[in-house]
Amino acid sequence: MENFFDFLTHGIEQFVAYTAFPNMTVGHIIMITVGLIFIYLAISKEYEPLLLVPIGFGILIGNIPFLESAKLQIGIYEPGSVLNYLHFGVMKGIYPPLIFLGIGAMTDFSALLSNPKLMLLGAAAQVGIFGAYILALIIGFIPEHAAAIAIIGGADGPTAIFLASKLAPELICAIAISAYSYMALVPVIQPPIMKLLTNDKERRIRMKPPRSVSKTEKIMFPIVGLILTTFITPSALPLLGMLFFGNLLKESGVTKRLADTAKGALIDIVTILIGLTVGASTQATTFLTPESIGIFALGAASFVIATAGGVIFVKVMNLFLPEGKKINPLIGNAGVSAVPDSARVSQTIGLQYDQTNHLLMHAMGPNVAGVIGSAVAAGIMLSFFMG
Amino acid sequence: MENFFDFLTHGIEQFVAYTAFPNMTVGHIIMITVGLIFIYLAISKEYEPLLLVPIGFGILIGNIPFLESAKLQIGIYEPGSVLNYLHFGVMKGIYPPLIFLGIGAMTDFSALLSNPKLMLLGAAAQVGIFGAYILALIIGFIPEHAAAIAIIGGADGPTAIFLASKLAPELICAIAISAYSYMALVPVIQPPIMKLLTNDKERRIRMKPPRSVSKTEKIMFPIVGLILTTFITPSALPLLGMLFFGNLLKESGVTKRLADTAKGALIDIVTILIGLTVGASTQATTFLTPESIGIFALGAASFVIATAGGVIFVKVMNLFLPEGKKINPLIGNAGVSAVPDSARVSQTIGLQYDQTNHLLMHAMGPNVAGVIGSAVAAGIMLSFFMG
Amino acid sequence: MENFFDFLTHGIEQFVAYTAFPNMTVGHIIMITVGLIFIYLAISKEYEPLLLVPIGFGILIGNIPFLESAKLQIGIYEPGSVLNYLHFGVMKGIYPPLIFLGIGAMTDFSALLSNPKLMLLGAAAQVGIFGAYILALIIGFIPEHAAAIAIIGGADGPTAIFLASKLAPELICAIAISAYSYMALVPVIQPPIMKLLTNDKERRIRMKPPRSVSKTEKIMFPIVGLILTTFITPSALPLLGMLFFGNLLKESGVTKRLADTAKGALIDIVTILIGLTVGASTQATTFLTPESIGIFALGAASFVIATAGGVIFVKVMNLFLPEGKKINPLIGNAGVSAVPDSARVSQTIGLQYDQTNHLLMHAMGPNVAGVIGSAVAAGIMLSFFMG
Amino acid sequence: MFIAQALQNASDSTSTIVHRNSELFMKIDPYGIGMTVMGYSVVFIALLLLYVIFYNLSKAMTLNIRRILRKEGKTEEANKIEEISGEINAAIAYAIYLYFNELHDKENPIITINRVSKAYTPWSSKIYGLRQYPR
Amino acid sequence: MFIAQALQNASDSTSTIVHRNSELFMKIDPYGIGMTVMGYSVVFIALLLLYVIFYNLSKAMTLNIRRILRKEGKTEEANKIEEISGEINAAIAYAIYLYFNELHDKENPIITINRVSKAYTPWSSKIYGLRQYPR
Amino acid sequence: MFIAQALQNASDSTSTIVHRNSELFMKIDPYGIGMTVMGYSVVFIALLLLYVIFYNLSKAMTLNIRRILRKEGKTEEANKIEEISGEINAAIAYAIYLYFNELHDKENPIITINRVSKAYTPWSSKIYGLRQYPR
Ligand code: NA
Ligand code: NA
Ligand code: NA
Repeated sequence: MENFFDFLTHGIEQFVAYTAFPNMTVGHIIMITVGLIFIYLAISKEYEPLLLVPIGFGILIGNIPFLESAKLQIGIYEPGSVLNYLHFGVMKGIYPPLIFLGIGAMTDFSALLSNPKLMLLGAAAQVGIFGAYILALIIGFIPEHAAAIAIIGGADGPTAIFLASKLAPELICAIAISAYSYMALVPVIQPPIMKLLTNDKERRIRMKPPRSVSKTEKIMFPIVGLILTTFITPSALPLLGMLFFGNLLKESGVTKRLADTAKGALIDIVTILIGLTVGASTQATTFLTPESIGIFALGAASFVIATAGGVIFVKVMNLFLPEGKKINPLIGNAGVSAVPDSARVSQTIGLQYDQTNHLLMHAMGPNVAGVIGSAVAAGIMLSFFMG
Repeated sequence: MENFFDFLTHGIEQFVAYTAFPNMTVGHIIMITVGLIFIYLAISKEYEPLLLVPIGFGILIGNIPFLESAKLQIGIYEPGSVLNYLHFGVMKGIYPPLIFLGIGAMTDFSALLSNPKLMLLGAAAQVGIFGAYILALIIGFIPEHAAAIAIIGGADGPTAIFLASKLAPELICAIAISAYSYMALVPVIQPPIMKLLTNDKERRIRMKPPRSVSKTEKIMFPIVGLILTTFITPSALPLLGMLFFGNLLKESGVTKRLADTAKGALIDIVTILIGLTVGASTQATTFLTPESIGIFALGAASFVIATAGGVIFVKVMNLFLPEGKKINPLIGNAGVSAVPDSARVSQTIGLQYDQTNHLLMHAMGPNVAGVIGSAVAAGIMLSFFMG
Repeated sequence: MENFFDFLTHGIEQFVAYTAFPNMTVGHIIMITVGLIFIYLAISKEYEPLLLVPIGFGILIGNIPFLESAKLQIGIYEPGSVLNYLHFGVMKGIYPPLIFLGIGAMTDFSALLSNPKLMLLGAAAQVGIFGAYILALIIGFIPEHAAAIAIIGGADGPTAIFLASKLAPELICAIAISAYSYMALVPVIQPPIMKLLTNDKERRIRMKPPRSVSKTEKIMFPIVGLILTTFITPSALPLLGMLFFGNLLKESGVTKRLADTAKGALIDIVTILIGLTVGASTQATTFLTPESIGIFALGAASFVIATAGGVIFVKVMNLFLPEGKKINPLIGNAGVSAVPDSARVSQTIGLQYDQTNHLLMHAMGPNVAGVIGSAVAAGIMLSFFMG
Repeated sequence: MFIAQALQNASDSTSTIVHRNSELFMKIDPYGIGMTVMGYSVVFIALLLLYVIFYNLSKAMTLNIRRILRKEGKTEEANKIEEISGEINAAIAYAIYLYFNELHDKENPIITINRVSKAYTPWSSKIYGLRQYPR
Repeated sequence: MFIAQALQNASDSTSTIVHRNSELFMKIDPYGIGMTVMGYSVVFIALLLLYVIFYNLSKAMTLNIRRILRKEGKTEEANKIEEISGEINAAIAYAIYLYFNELHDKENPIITINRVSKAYTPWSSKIYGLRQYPR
Repeated sequence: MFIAQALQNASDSTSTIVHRNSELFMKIDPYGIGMTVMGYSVVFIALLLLYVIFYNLSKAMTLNIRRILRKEGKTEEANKIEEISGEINAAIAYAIYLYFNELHDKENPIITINRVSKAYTPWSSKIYGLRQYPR
């Protein structure tokens, strides 16, 4: 009997010890706040809600304090926990190519095909990646980490996660969060830079409406695109192979149901899992480190450099282009492939200076080219470090 | 040549030896009959068909007799067989949280929010769990098994499978089958108990229609709900985290496509796999044991206790509630969270005594609260045994 | 500084060494051409596009030349690469049963039930399997390889992959490609054989319209079908179990949403993954072998034998059938279960000789029976070799 | 002997077993005649049994259903059970249409039959309710 | 003691831990009374807290919303907040219909409430835009 | 040297390789100038080639298609190939609408172009059949 009350008291002791309260740290509170901010921005400001809601809620889930020593298989870093199993696809870089499959199936490359020279803008914006690489080395990151961080400048969540999983597994989480955060903030980051670097005349440049694109061209693009880009950088195959595969499913016209699933149920499921686990992997005890702060600083820098790079490149091109063929530098930012947000930014800013000048269509070109560009950049870095 | 006829005869011998007939036991016949009954009830009586059809057919698949010694990789317990791979998600408790994600995405907590005190009914009904725990200990189950079995009283398939996978892997199958069977039988089990415990006056109690619930409340519920419940029982995180995540996807209003997939393709796929493998794991040679019978007896008991507990709790509450705010005890059973069946039972019985008294809306509250309640109970037991 | 130029030159050297160009072989060119042909046939001729587009593009992806010694985790045979993870489902024979689940959910067995004797045609056509087995032994394949190759005659991609994964993992790829190629070529292979073996009178035989089939029969078919076929060949359980499970989901009438997902998102996802990885596994360096050529030759032979066997069997049956009940031999080919292509062939050829004689409905019977037939054949071979 | 072997096999890896059996067959069934005879006949037996069962079942069903219908006075439906030329023509028409449009879609057979499958059923008529529910 | 044990547990396999604890309980809580008392009360505490929070939250909300609406002059809407008998009857009607058609579909509860959930929200009204977008 | 290393690498674990290369770069390319020069130029080369190919391809296509159309007497369509202002305006209009409704949905670009993509195609016209088929 005495034994029993022993049990009760001990039980209560134990129960309390297992609740979140005694295990809570300042870090947990900070991260939970961050998670709530993500969710708020996603819902009320609608910044990339499909990414920020899962990530934000994932941050909450990942930062519920618990007695880690008790091996209750709760935490994402505890083998045997559900989150740990679902996180596998992030750690091994399996989810990103599947996301790319879906993106390929929902991306229309017509805008690009109707005016191929816009592809170069997609390349130009990748300067953000290499600029960030140099900065990362300067502030003291070792090269492989610097490379993994720099890719944030590619403005491509999946690409960033994929590269990080190969070069800097310990930084995946911070890199992914940083990449997605800035992608969501594109409408905030880019406008000032674009306005700063352009003059009124340039902002009013009109471009002639894109020409029609034939079905054949659209079918040939994923095929030629795959062979050409991966012949140059085979290490980009996992990403570009899937991207172009998805696009062929869409354009072939005979595999509609596969394309529908790839851009529907499949990408949704992977988005849910990648968002949730990336968010949950921000477990305060492992996430709040000086590195993480450095990574966020570099991420911001890379987006600024990329945007500026894209705009300036257009201005340089215009020096060589004849009147009437000049490009509006306000679409230069679109090489930052936060599809389709950066293209939308071009559209809004453009309208601010000419109510009838619609740049969206033209901006979509560099926008999708940027996806290819950053995948190629990731491929090169991979071959440099893993080769 | 002689050799060849040798081969023929031996071949036929062997072939016959590999057919089901020589390997059939009484157990196989019993289980196949059970499977057929499940399918019949699902199709003609429509008892939870989405669960019973897969489980029933799974029982058939799992009980086709075969020469186990021949390592043909057929059986669910043979490494390398397809069923064995698909069963992994049950053994490791991965499927249940995914089901909860979908349930969260399809559950509307308005009924609960419009009358929060109904949450207590969801707690009351969990007495079935602890009652069954005591009974299980009495009839001689060891504590960890007793706990895994007791959770059947939570009337939640996924929760039961999840807890069993951690505390009593060898009993998962019997526990899951028992849980799902009684969930399907709720319309048969509950009415007599409800009528027995209520008097005519009580059965006619009218409750005022629930008030409207604002979008903000519905968005805040999954967030506050997660933090609050998992701070108290972090070990319920895998289940409650996913449940509330799914619900936020639904209520945020900006992630419709993710919610649609979570409550569509994703939950359907997991339901097919969980039903099939749970059914198939009833392989006669391992399933027909005294334990299984005990588990079924305890399962029935737990449902009876839970229903009674819920009804009685309402009657006690009514002692303290002012006229006009009294609760109709016919919704007490709804804390047994076989959503939405037990709520439907309240509705039918209610109508039997007052053709114009619709209890469905009020019963949905305790119904969904019961899901949370049993997940919390599972969390506590986990921390007690795994801690 | 000198060091730095060193780096640049070396870097360029290295970069070039990693591009596809120095690693390209004649094999790569051949395979890429094959891939392009597959895609062309799929899109312009619409030969089984849902299979040939993924496989064709997979062949391209699998044959982008890269420096294999560099362990860049690109190739499907490199552990850690995404393709390698996705290929797991093929290597372990997990995808085929999932495809069968979907096929079951989209197949209507009414045509078969309304005239059960057509089931025998589904058996007859399986002579292609055993004919190919004999030929394979003659040209020197060892028995287990011969069996895995022979199943191509079953005209069932999933069945072929499943059997190969158990008996000849090293040949899966060639067997799968061969099976799918000939399934796509059914409209080209069968007509001449059918015309050769039938006379004008036979081709004009009219069959009375099939009778209505009751819901009960359709619900009982998957149940009885499962028990009966798997009692005889338990080793066909993984395939037939899933096929009949899917069909019950469809016919039960109470599990519509599960059937919809099984024949929708689920089968689409698996089709994408199986097609892509089977195609990619044709990596020139491992695929272009004498065996592969032998496998393709045998595949063609098996389809010819199967078609002939089906037609001849009908002619034999007709000897015993009374006037008015005779079967049109033009549906004999349909036992080759490339659903629904071979049935369509019966229809076209039939119309060529009698504009008003629609054989499609009758041909669907043997067509679906052929799926069951080849799964049974696969089961027998499995039990022979693995037993 | 085979069985004994099978039992002993239980301890080896799959591939070992497969290969041992394979060598055995190379010796005693070098041309695959045995495999062919047995395999082909088993395939036939399986489908023959299926045929026998459903041939009789459907016979029973049809009578049984017609009796029920007659009882309910649904005579015309009762006769419909026999012939469904109406539906079937529609079905064929549609099948042809699909055929000429070459929709390579395995679901065709379903569509072509759909109306037929709505035939009378002794099971709970609630079933139909479900079929219409919106996804 | 428990904690100490937990820390020491960290080195063992899950099942070992589970079993050790189990044996402990068999000794000190043979009839599960302790487990029942503690477990049941925790379940109540959890849902009780949830109740308290949302009881007060919803009170605050309602007032707050009504104030906003009043400010915007939407008085009738403001009152609607209190009672939704209109919707609710529709909802119930539909619920009954579903009930008698026995659609075993967990989404029912959603449907029954849908219109209600469209109530006024202080969040960005853009949200509604999304809800209609075609999949 | 690099290649030799690569070959030797084959025996090590990925992370080891990565780290060895990393240290090498720290020595010979401490500021990442080399990486930048090479990486950035490769990105440009890749997209430049893509540009060159499709610039010429589309030229060829357009001519080729117009020739075909002219042959078929579809002159107006032939001219349509050049300018699609009609469609494009519609597209933009819709894009704007979407834009102001802030539908964060990656499929937008598809919709905005849809009609355009229905332009004449030399491939089998059957293709269109499929696009309409009901899921
Ligand atoms: Na990019
Ligand atoms: Na419950
Ligand atoms: Na077949």
